[in-house]
Amino acid sequence: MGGGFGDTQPFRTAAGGLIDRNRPRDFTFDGRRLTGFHGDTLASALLANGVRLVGRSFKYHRPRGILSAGSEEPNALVELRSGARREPNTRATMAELYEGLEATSQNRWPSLAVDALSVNALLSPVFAAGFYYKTFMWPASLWERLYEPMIRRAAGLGRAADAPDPDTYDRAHAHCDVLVIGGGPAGLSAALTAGRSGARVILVDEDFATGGRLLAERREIGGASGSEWAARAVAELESLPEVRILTRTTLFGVYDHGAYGAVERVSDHLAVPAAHAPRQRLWRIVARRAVLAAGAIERPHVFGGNDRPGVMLAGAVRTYLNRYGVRPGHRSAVFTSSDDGWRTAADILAAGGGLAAVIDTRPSVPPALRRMAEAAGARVVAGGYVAGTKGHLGLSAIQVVDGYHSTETIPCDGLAMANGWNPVVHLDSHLSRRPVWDEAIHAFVPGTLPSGMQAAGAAAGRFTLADCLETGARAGAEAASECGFTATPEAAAKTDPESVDHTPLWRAPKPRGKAFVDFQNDVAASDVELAHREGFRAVELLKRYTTLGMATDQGKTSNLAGLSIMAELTGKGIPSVGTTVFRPPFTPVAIGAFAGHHRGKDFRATRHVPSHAWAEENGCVFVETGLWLRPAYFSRAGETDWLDTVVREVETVRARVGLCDVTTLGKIDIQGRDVLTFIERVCANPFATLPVGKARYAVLLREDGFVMDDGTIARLGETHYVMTASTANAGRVMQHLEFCRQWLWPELDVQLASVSEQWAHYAVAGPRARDTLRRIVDPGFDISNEAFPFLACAEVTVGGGIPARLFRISFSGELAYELAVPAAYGDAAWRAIMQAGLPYGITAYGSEALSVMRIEKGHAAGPEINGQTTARDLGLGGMLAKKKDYIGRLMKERPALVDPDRPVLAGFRPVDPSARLRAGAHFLGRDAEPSLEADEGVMTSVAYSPSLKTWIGIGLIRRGPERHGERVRAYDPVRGAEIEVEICSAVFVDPREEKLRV
Amino acid sequence: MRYSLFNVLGQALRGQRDWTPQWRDAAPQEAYDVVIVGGGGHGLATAYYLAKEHGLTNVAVLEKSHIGSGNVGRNTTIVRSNYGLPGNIPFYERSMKLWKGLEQDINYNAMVSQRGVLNLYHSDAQRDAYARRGNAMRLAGIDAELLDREGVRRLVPFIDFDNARFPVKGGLLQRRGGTVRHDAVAWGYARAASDRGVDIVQNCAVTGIRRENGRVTGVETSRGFIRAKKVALSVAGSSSLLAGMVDMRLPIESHVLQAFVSEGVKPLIDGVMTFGAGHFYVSQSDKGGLVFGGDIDGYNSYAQRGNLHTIEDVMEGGMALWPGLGRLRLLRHWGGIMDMSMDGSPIIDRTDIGGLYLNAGWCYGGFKATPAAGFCFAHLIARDEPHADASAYRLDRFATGHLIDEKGMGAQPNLH
Amino acid sequence: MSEAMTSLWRPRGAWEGAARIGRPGAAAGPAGIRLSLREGFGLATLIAADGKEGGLRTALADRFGPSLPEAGTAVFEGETGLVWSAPGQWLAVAPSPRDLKGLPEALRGVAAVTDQSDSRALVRISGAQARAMLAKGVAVDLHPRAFGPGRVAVTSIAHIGVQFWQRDAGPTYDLTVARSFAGSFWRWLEHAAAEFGYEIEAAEGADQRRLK
Amino acid sequence: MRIRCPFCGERDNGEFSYLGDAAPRRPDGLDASAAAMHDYVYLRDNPAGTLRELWYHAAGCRSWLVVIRDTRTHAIESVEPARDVARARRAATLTGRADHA
Repeated sequence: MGGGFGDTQPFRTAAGGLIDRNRPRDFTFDGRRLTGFHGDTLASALLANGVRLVGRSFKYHRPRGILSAGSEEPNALVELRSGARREPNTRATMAELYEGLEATSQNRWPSLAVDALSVNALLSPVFAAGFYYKTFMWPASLWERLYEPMIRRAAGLGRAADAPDPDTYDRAHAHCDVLVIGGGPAGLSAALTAGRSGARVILVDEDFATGGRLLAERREIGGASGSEWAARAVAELESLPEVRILTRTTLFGVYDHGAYGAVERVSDHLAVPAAHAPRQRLWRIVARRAVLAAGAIERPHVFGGNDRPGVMLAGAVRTYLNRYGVRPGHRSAVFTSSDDGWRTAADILAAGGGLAAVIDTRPSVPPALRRMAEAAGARVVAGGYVAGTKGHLGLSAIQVVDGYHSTETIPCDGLAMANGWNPVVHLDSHLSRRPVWDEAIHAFVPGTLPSGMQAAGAAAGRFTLADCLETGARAGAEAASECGFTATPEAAAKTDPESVDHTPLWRAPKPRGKAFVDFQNDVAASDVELAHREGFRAVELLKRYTTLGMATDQGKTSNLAGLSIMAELTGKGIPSVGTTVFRPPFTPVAIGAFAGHHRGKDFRATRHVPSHAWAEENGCVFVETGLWLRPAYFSRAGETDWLDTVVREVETVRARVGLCDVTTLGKIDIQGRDVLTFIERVCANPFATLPVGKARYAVLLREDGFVMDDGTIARLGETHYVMTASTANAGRVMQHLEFCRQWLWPELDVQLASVSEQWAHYAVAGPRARDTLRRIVDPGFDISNEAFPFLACAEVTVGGGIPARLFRISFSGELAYELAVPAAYGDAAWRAIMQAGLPYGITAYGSEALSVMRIEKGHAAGPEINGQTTARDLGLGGMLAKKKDYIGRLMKERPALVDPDRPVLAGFRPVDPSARLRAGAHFLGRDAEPSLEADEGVMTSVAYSPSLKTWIGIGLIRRGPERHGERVRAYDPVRGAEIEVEICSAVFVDPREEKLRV
Repeated sequence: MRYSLFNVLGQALRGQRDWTPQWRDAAPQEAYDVVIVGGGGHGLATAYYLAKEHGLTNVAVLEKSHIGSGNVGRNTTIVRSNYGLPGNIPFYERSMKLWKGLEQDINYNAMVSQRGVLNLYHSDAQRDAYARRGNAMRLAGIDAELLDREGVRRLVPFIDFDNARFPVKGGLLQRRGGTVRHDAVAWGYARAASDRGVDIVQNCAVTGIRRENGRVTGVETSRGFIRAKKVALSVAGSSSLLAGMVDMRLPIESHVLQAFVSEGVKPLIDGVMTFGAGHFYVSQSDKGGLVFGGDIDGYNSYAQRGNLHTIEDVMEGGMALWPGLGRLRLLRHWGGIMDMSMDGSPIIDRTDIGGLYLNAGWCYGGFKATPAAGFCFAHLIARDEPHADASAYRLDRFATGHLIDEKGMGAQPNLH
Repeated sequence: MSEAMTSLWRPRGAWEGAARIGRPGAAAGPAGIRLSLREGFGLATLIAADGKEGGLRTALADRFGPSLPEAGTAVFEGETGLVWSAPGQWLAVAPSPRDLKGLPEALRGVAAVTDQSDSRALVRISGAQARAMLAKGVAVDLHPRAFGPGRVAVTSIAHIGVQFWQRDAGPTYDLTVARSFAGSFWRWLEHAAAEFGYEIEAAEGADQRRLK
Repeated sequence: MRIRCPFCGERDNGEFSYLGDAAPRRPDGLDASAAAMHDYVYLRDNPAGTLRELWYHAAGCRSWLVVIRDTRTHAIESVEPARDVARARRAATLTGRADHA
């Protein structure tokens, strides 16, 4: 054990690798203190320390180690960090080592080495694919009580954090001419070629070090080592002003029209993010062209016990040796169907490791390679295969069948599998494209790519380094040229020769023990056989029945193995079996990253009314109304609950005067030559007779005849109107009006401007409203009843020349005005009115009191105008125009909508005056059994009426207006109430509207 | 072979050798009494109930791909009957009752799991709207509970009660709601229908519908012409395309709805929860993945995939409701094609063409309806008159005004 | 009206209660972002009547120069300019609402004029990281090749509608957001600017006392 | 998805709201029949393929747009201001030419 790390890192090579041996990093795994180096992943550091057992599988709880060195890892999943930052199912192969890293194994109890549920492995003959569909059915009542809780507890892998995520997430947009996905030789070549042309280039790479396989192999480019070449390429890219390299960034999804999703792990290599830095950043990239250079993923062999810790992908073995300076074992074997295996053997020997055997499934082995292995004391088996493995919690020997079907056991503590590579075709398939089978390389390669996209290097099935450099450069040049830049690929530098010949072995002919296809989900070759037997032969059915490919790795190392076995069983061939659909994300992405800033209070914007500051200073309780925060009521000292307050506010308005912020209403200025024609077509009631200086209630229908919204329209000038819309519908009404203007009647000369934000809008209501406003409106404007009667409107000034609009409109039923002032003066106007009203006992009132008063007046609002009611239902049928065409005119006349049995608006009072009413109660006849058939309607709005000293309600009930005086039950079982009520007029206060006109 | 613990154990000892295909992969016959187009959950359930309830077994289910390849295998597996309008209530309650005994009925464990469906509310107005709905359910004898904030806290203590933009004030709970293993529904019905003699014909795409004198005579398919006395369309997502073959235009648009699953983790949430102020709902599968979703993307699509805008919107809703989700990872997202109807409710009805029946317009609510849709559609096909529980799902309701618009959004499919 | 009441009529800045003068965010080095809060400006929406764009151009020539800016562009002379907002629609910008007085009369018959001086909050964004910060929120390509001085975008940031235009190559942007959204928009600005460090100042016209 | 607004340039589909098929034409006027109105309001071709549809640039210039898009691939063929399309359509109708819009 050389190198001085023998005590702490027994598998670390003496020298070499891209780790920084001067920067040791302490970390813990299951509480055990270990040391690695800067530049390690958690996986490489664990291997360096001789930790091979890392996790337990999903179903059988089999001991599992580290299979790969990349994002395809199915086995080595850990809980990273702890507490609120705990991250379950984190791939040790992707976790960058940092000082103090804390990792815990998962899905085991009581410990990783002694796991009680590993008994499941013994029961594996029972737990075959789909077994649960066939049992747990009797007795039915036990499913939720016993079987399912048991299954749920056993399932899952890691434990999610149990507290809100303390870190922040960022989102950002980026645009480029050429997006290069992958920072290996092909990606770097593409980026260089495109970047040199002046094109805007973004290179994304999921690794923290750029270079891809160049960092993992002992290769030469133009005389330099691969990693040196990569470092030089990166340096040049960084010097180009229009090139941006995003490392630690996974391009996870391809969306329509050149939109891509990527996630940058800004701070995951740190114990906690730096101050003001996000944990991760979600990039939305828009690219005119994309070069897919995401490389390839190596394929495991399918043989008995192929999941035992110590069995690894051959390419991963080389990564650990060459990049991290870690030997995969003391004495390793290589199981290969390709020349790659021999390269692995050579690298093991070069790193001073022991080589136990090389088993090549191909009958002939080049003599030079055989000599190399045998010289190192290794057994060489040609035309044979590994059938099984031995070992308790890790590999101790392999069982090898040679070309003559005789079996031998070869001791070893590491096994490298080389069964060829699959190009990463995931991303090019996200837009519903299917990859195609390439018989020459025994792999799926990109099929027809979406426009603007091309593949290069191993991702295109071009595996040699020379090909990677060449196809990358060409793809980069083409992409840049298509964006209008002059780019020519330079002749690729010379590389050392290599052979990538391979003949895959899809599964061991006679495996010993369970031969796994999908490691994490414990899907074995025998499960694929069972699926075949039971008719689940389509590849999607195979997946769903066995769960093959549904684990956190989404089958990156297993899909092809599964479908190759199905192909063999059906005799159809791999291309006609086909693949399942590749879906985003390429690797799992934190939910927090997608949400970014939008969580907690920032989930959605909060809109403040102009009087917000005053309200906050004056005990206001606010209520969320859509995005608005509206004053609900203004508590004063001595008031014990909200009802006290609301009653006081209502009584003050009815007796004296009150002030309410109604700015949340939508306000739309409508001008133009054809404005009247436009309004006539949009509104269901007539406007032709509305003179300048007058306002009128307005009803808008949807084209299907139901009420869309109501409001007022005031005529400020000959061709100038202003319309209000309800708070909830303001945006929708504006969109509807634009639709009418631009699409339905483009010939009309109409101009629409939203002035919702320009004007602070205040209701001043109550018998002393005029007295109060006289102290606000500038002298010279006569607002007497004679000069400014009910429904008058005018442009006035306030506060000594500030332009304002005044409307004599009432929602409360009292003498009332709505005053609009420029929003910047909203705060001032509010304070001024409160001061002006002091002598009259003014109160501020909020949406609660507003609602009480509108219910007392029987005005329909949101609960009644809910998209299911017609004007007739709301008692507004009489005001609709008879002699004009307007939106909704025809559809409102459909038979069911004019059925006299439809529930229509009425008022309700409790028979027992002390009884409390609740909205949402249904009406039943006094003696009716509760049933849907007996349902006569529903209470839509209720309030305690200070005027009547009892609860009142309005609602929709069959033939309501014909039934005043009749008693029904307001049935409210979800709140345990049933109240006898009397049907009455919906107008409870001042039915003759005398108060409005004084 | 019957599915039972006994047989499962027996087969464990025999290397699982004796299991046979769960349904016959039939070749199409020349003629059938009934041809059902669409081998999804609804089509297979229809076939099963035609055989079981009406003794009709000369029936074929034609599926253009493999069974269960459409929405039955793409949804978020929720079952519930918490509707508020009389046209819907008895139908979905019929479905709940069929779900309850389904597994014993078809001898297939579809993991019908009634762990509750909770809809959160955030304002008094929303509370009253839920009370209205819950009371309607109670009038029909369906369980519904209106919870206050503390009641919700007891069920889901981990959601954001303190720092929420739209504070949770309570919820409407249907305890009998829950989830069902979606694929197993298709497989289980297929097996049960096949056992009763129904032909399940896969890889058989319908390319035309033949008519004579105003009656259907059969269907043209990729595997030849098949005569049929009755043809029943059950092809949600593609309803307009099939109807187009007989020059019918439907009050339906096809839209994409995305769904999401996280990596598997140990149990976090027991039932189903929907966030009334954001576009987000979530449950956890028996495998441990959080299954969640939100609104449809909002544009017509047959592409079975959506875009980033909706994905972000759904995740924002998730984080706003449940800030502990931040470090959990999204594993996979996909899309299904919804028959979005003009009032948000389905159609189970005859058409103007004799012998042609339509089951369509399920919006994103088709999965929970599977047993009742099959049951009622089979009734309609066999007897030529609507089943009482589905009598409101008429095609002419848009002309008569008998709309079933739960959300009150009107004739705009993407708003339902 | 009494003396006491007149003194109450003071405008309130759109950023009041949301933004405070200071230098928050990452502390190392100079601030990457400068945010200048503007108040007191004049804004008006001008919507051309059908077929009257020519007349509008002529009527505006004296105040705003000879041409109406095309879609996605703005013309400015100092703090006075025209900003394209929608087809046939522009935003007139001036140092003070007073500067826009008389426009409705001047444009009678050719355009509808709507005062919007109070409808929006305006912040001037500059600094070395201004573009990077804005790119976090807007899906519009802000690269100099795609978006330079004189360009305008009507879009949204953090689900909030914004309109912004680039004033110079610095780059400096003027960004407006509806007044009622100012507080929430500011929350996003703080989030986006934090990692760069940022400086907030009150521009001329803003009431300094209320922003501290 | 990216939609190229003729006025604002290419934007994410999140800035737009969707109405649907642009083919149905409102039967204007007092002579319109309930049956025609029913078809306009409720019936759709809903093709799998090219669709002319109405989008509204809600977060941008508030233009209604006619987008020609393939519902199978989402590929967009063209985007035009709805007002221009509507005017052309109206002009075509008024001059008595066949309406191809």
